[in-house]
Amino acid sequence: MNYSAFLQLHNEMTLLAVIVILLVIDVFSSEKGYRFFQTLALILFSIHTLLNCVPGEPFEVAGGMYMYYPIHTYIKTILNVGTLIVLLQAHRWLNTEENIIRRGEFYFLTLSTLFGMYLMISAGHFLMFFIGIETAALPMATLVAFNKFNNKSAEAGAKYILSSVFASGLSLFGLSLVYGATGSLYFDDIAKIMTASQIELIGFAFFAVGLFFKISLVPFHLWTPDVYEGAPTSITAYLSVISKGTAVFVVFTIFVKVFGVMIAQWQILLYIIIVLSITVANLFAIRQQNIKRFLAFSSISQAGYIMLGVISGTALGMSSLVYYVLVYMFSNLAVFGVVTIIENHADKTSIRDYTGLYYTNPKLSIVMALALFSLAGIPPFSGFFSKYFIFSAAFKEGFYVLVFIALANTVVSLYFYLKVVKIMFFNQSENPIERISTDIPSKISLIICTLAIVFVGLVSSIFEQISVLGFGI
Amino acid sequence: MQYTLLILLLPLLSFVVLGLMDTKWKARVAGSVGTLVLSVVAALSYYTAWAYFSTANVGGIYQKIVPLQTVWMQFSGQLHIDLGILLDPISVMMLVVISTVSLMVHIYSLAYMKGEKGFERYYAFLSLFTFSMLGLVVATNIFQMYIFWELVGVSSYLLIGFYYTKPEAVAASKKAFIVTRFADLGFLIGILILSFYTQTFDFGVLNSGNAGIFASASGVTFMGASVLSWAMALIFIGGAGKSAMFPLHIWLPDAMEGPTPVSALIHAATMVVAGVYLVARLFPVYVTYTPDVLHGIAYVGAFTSLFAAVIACTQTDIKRVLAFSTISQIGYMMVGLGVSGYGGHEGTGYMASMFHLFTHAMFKALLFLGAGSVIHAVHSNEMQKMGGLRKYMPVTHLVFLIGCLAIAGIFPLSGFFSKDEILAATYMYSTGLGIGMSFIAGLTAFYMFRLYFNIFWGKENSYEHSPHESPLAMTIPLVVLAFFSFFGGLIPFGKFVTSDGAAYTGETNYVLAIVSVLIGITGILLAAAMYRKKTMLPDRVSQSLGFIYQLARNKFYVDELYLFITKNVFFKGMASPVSWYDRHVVNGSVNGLAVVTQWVSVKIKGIQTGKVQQYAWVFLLGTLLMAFLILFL
Amino acid sequence: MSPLLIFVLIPLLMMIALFFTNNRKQVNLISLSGSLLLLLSAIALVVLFWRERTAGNTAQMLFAADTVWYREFNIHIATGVDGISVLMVLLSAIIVFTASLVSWRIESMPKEFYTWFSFLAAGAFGFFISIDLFTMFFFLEMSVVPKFLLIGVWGSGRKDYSAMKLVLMLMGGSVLVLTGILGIYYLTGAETLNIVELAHKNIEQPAQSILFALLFTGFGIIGALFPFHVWVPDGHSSAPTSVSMFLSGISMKLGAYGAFRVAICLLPEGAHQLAWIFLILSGFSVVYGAFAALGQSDLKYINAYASISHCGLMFFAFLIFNETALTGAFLQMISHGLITALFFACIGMIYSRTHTRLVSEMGGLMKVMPFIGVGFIIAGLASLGLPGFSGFVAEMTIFIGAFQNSGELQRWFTIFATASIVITAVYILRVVGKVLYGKQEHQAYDSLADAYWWERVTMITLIAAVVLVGTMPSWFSNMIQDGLAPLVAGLVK
Amino acid sequence: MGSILENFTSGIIPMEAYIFVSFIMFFSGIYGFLSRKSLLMVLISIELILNSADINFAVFNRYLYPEHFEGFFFAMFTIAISACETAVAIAIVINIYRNLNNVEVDSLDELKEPEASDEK
Repeated sequence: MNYSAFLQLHNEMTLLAVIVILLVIDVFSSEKGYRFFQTLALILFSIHTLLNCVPGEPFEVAGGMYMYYPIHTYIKTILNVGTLIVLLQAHRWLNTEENIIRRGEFYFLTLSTLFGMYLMISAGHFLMFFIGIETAALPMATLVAFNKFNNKSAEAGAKYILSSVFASGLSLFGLSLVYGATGSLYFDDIAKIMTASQIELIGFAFFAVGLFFKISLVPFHLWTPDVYEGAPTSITAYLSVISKGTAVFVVFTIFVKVFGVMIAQWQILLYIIIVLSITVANLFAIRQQNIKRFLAFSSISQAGYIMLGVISGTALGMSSLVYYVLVYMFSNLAVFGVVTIIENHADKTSIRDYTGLYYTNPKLSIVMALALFSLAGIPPFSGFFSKYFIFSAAFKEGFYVLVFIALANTVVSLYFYLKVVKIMFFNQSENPIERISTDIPSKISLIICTLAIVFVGLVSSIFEQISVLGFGI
Repeated sequence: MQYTLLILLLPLLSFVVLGLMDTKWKARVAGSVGTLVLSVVAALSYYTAWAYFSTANVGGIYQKIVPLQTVWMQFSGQLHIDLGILLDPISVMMLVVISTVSLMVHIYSLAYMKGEKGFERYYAFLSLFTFSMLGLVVATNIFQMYIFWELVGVSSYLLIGFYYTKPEAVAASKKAFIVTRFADLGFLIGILILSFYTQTFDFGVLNSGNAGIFASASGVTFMGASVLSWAMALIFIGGAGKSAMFPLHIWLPDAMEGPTPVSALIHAATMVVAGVYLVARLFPVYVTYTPDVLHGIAYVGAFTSLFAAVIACTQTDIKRVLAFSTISQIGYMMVGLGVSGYGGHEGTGYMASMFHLFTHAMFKALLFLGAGSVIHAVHSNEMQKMGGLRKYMPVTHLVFLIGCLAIAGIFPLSGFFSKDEILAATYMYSTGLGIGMSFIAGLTAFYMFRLYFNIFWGKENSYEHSPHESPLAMTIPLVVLAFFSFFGGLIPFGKFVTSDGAAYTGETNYVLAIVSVLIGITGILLAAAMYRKKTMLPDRVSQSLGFIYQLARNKFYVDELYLFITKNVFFKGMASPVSWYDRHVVNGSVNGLAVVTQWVSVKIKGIQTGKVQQYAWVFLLGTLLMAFLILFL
Repeated sequence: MSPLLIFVLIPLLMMIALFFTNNRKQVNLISLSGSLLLLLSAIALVVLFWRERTAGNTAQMLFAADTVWYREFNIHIATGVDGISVLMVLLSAIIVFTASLVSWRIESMPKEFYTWFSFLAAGAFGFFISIDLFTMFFFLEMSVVPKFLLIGVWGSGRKDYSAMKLVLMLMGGSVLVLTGILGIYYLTGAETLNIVELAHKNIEQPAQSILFALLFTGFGIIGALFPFHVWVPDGHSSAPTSVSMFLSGISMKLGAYGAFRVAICLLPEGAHQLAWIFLILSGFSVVYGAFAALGQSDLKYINAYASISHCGLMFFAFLIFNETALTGAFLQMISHGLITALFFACIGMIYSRTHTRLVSEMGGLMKVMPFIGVGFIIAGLASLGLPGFSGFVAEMTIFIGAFQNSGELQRWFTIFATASIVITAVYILRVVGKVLYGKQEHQAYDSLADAYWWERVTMITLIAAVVLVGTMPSWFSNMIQDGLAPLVAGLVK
Repeated sequence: MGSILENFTSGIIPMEAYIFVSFIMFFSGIYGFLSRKSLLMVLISIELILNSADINFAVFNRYLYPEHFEGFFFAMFTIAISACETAVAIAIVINIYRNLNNVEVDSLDELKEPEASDEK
């Protein structure tokens, strides 16, 4: 075997290098040097991000088990930036007394899941894909249970791992059926052999469940609010953006690449699931009082919208999807950033506690409001553009009624996003959250997010870049 | 004759200047400016009349002259709204009437309104009214007329509500505006229908006798009448509103809440005859194409005339008596138009109606201003508070008597001539109607002299301040108007104003004339018998009439009926249910949508139990369902 | 870049400038100079537009510019104006100018208030100058944020509820509109969003009718067409004065403008097919709104329902499909925008003094505040369609135009709609009589101040505009017909 | 050696038998997951599910596509991964035990949809 092929996987390699370096430092560094651990980690990770943001030519490694397309660079860069923002936001939380000795673990686990996601994205074979998905899932479960002495966190971890494994089980079973029918686990080979026979269809249905679980689409979403509520906020952010973003991308590639032959069938499935996801999640979201739970349902509903890009199954759908993930990432992370800051300083996670936030922390509440507007898809914020593109892509393929239903649901989603804005802005509170002086890493993360929310949509070249690479398949 | 534009522009200018200056000028300056402008306007009007009647007669027929016309708004197609000035016998006559009465009122008000708060505003409004009324009469097309028609309405509203702190005045102004507005709705719809079929607004075209333009409208029928008839009837409704024809008369008596000079100007001499003027303006159309409507007008006029005359006999507020008398006299004019034919002898009614309009403007303005003078002295409108005033106010007494004689139709005062012509025309049309009108003439004489005797004769009241003659600024206009009222009848009206523009001299029906005068004298004598001295006779008469008297005294309860309708049908029956419907049903259904969403949200929360095994159940079911769907769909 | 974009840039620059202010004086200075600049630019635009036209430029859209924004979806920043949009820009500029003045002394957070208000203005201008469907929609939706915050933070009464309701209902409208836009984009097969180009494309039936229904209903919600008007009363009454002025003066016009420009002009067949439904709705809405106004006791509610009535007339006129009625509809847009802004300004002034908007609580205010009183009466008279003011011109043009339609339904509904002029008179006079005339209700009202200079300027500007439209209608109708001429050809059957 | 295996498989046990066993394992695993009260039993049930899939892979490979070893490899990797899964899961279960002093599935009910809600 030609080991130099590994050098082509520079994205994975540098990430691995970062992980290893951090692990070594974590284990061996002195007490004094440890203070710079986080700064170092952030710098290393930024370098990794910068190094890997330029797309190259398509290639494949290990006989097609690993395939690279230029669009992968974009989606991975998006994930990198998202992770960076999450790390920035977690900075202060990791400096608290109970976590300070476990920072190394945090970085190690987080970056491991990222590594797993890389593998998922670039997989060309179901084995690689399965390893990736599990590499992403298992450290995630420990991250969810990161607050060891917190009942909620522990419970969330247990729920996550149980659901996740259950999903893997079903998925794996489905995959075994697919294998039985086609005799291969290479994406390309399966696509060639597949005839959409009954056994393949059943296999596909079981397999897809594992991915839908990751994206938390209705009815495979039930774990989401509980886990989001229990997990440490930074992890929730990570889970809702990075994990989900990867999964939707992978769903697209696998559905189109591998199961392209049964497009008619999975479009019907997705049709139903999208309608359910958006509607049910919206209905739940309007009655939430805990901000993290609320964001969980919001993210389920957003996932429904993202799936509109998948259902179209076209290059346009793909670029809209990637773009949507990008915008969604910034918007959602901005909200989570504010939530994290407030949780860290005031230990408040109920929406009602945000009453009159504007009058004590105007900047935070403005950022949050902008992000919520962006999530709701209100111009001139980026969320509007991403929604328009994804609707447009689906509409083009003839999903008129679906688009209309999704659009009608934006009214409901606008309602619950605005409810938060309303609480923050309209009335002053007798017991407000006090003025918070934000730490610098969080500030940086919020500034990045805000700038992105405002400008990503207006600057059309970003979408153009993604769209040029488009499908990449 | 382009200088006629000034007749319009000067009052407008005066309005704008006075309105903008508001309280910055002293009251007297504002009054003088207004009056000065009006004198110029009056002078210009007389000059116009002289110039018109001396030059416009071509081949025995008075021509229509349009010295100015500009397209104000062009619609696609042939329709356009023009603004312009149309001079023909009736508009010129109206110019004279309006500017004369308006000038008199301006002068009169200098004294009458002295010291009132908002004196400047008053003059501004007077100017606005004069502008609007003049614009109305010189309109070249029906839409211009409508425009000024509305402006007249609003100036009337503003002037009636001049004492805006007085609730009655506010209510009266509102009532006047809304009732006339309601009538204007008919006018507007009439215009719409007419313009749709004829594709023109222009009076020149409409009155040209060109049957072609009406062909399409006459052909279409709706509910048994031609569309043209409908249109003309609707237009008449507009006129009926302004001219207070039954049943749209209810605003006029209430309008007496305004300052008395205003009543004289608007509610006696000028605005209220706008309806008559409108019918006269479109007379060729009425008489040629919709004679049925014209007959209707005659009967509406006759009924209104009788109705108002009966009520006038029972009222005690002197201004209201005059108001009902006005309604009655306008009814006369309407009858005159209604019974008229076109051209020559046939057209006597038309000529008579215009003649009566002219004379009535003079003597009714006189009567109102006289009444104002009395009110000024006594500080009350009620007859009971008056009596024996002839000693204190000789000039007023004299001119008032002239006014009463004129309206009673006693030879040789102006009312005799004009009324006689109307009666003649009516008898020509139908004897029954003629007898009715003669009876009304008698009633008129009776109630006018009831008024006269109650004010100037009868028992002398004990006055707190002894009444005194009004100042010169008030008596001069009275005298001038008295002069016109006395001698106005001597004008050979048929030479100037006829239905077809050709001069004609009517032959006098001497029998009718004598009978009419006798009827008038009978009325006067009856009144004298009852009211010259304080006796029990009036009470006895009223008691013996009992029910009928009560009906008439309460104006046949028409106001109450309207109140009932507006309150119960309009407000309780329409507005409140609509608001309720909007708040509860329409709004409720939108809120309901939100409520339903919330409700569903609560209902489905059960699936989120927090039990991981139940989650797995749903998970599994979802998977199986997916497998099922993908297999069988 | 198009020169027209200055109308969007000025408000945005104002926002940036406001960011650096730190006291009320600076805020006022910026808002005044900015809105004045907008007004002057708008007037300059009118002049330039006419100069260009008289010089013989017959292009449908003048000052047109087209920059590709998103190539994949054929989204362009395409701007251009015809006679109609020029007038709309002028209207917006007048209302933005006056509305900024009215809030001269807004109590809380003037800086933020004007920032959001500028943002709101930018959206309106952007909408009127755009000729690209996406950009239009973009600007239309942009107003959601500022509207929500302005009503919610600076509003009064049930502001939370109203702000939410208003925004959600408008969003509902936008949803229908967006579906329609996507439909137009993909179903014409031309894949263009430029409304000038789209006008020459055709969509098959029944898709065209469906899209028309979606778009017209969507814009109808924004323009307060019965029965989608329920956001209007609550929204207007809770909003602060300048926002009320903006909402009914401009926002509702966005709906009407869109209904014509997009729904009717791009889908003429669908429009003809379904006109009868909306004709009945809008005709009904005219009388319905008037009756509802009659039953109200809160000044702002009265004017809100009056707006529903008057805006119904615009939609009604659109569906008549002849040039006269359409001219009338746009005149009505201008006229109603100005009148209702004047009305809301006066109501706001009265409210800020008496702290009540209930008609029954007031009385005899004419004596205390004659200037405001006169303004109020003028607004009332203009609203009830008195000649000399803009309302008359607009309504009459509509009625005449509507009656020229040969359809029985159209003519019957015209007659039905004319009834509103009486009902309007009733409620207007009732309010004027109760609020300004009569006896003074409270002694405390004695000490109330009459209009301050900025309020005077507001009222005089608006009244001047109302009178100008009312006395010189042909200036405006010529402009409108200039814009209509190329559109109407495909519309009139 | 190879021939014995061949005889054994082809002659005596048909593929369907394996599939049957695997399906029984799969569904009993699901049943166990859904019904057991102890977290440990739930984890064991999961193992059953995963193992049934592994059997599938191996059997399909052996019977249908004997020319490659993809299925076998996949099964091997899956076994390793499921071991990791179990390890992590056990760690979390221990953590649960430390916090709650039991390992009942039903005691994981602190996180759920709240009863009351402040609507309107």
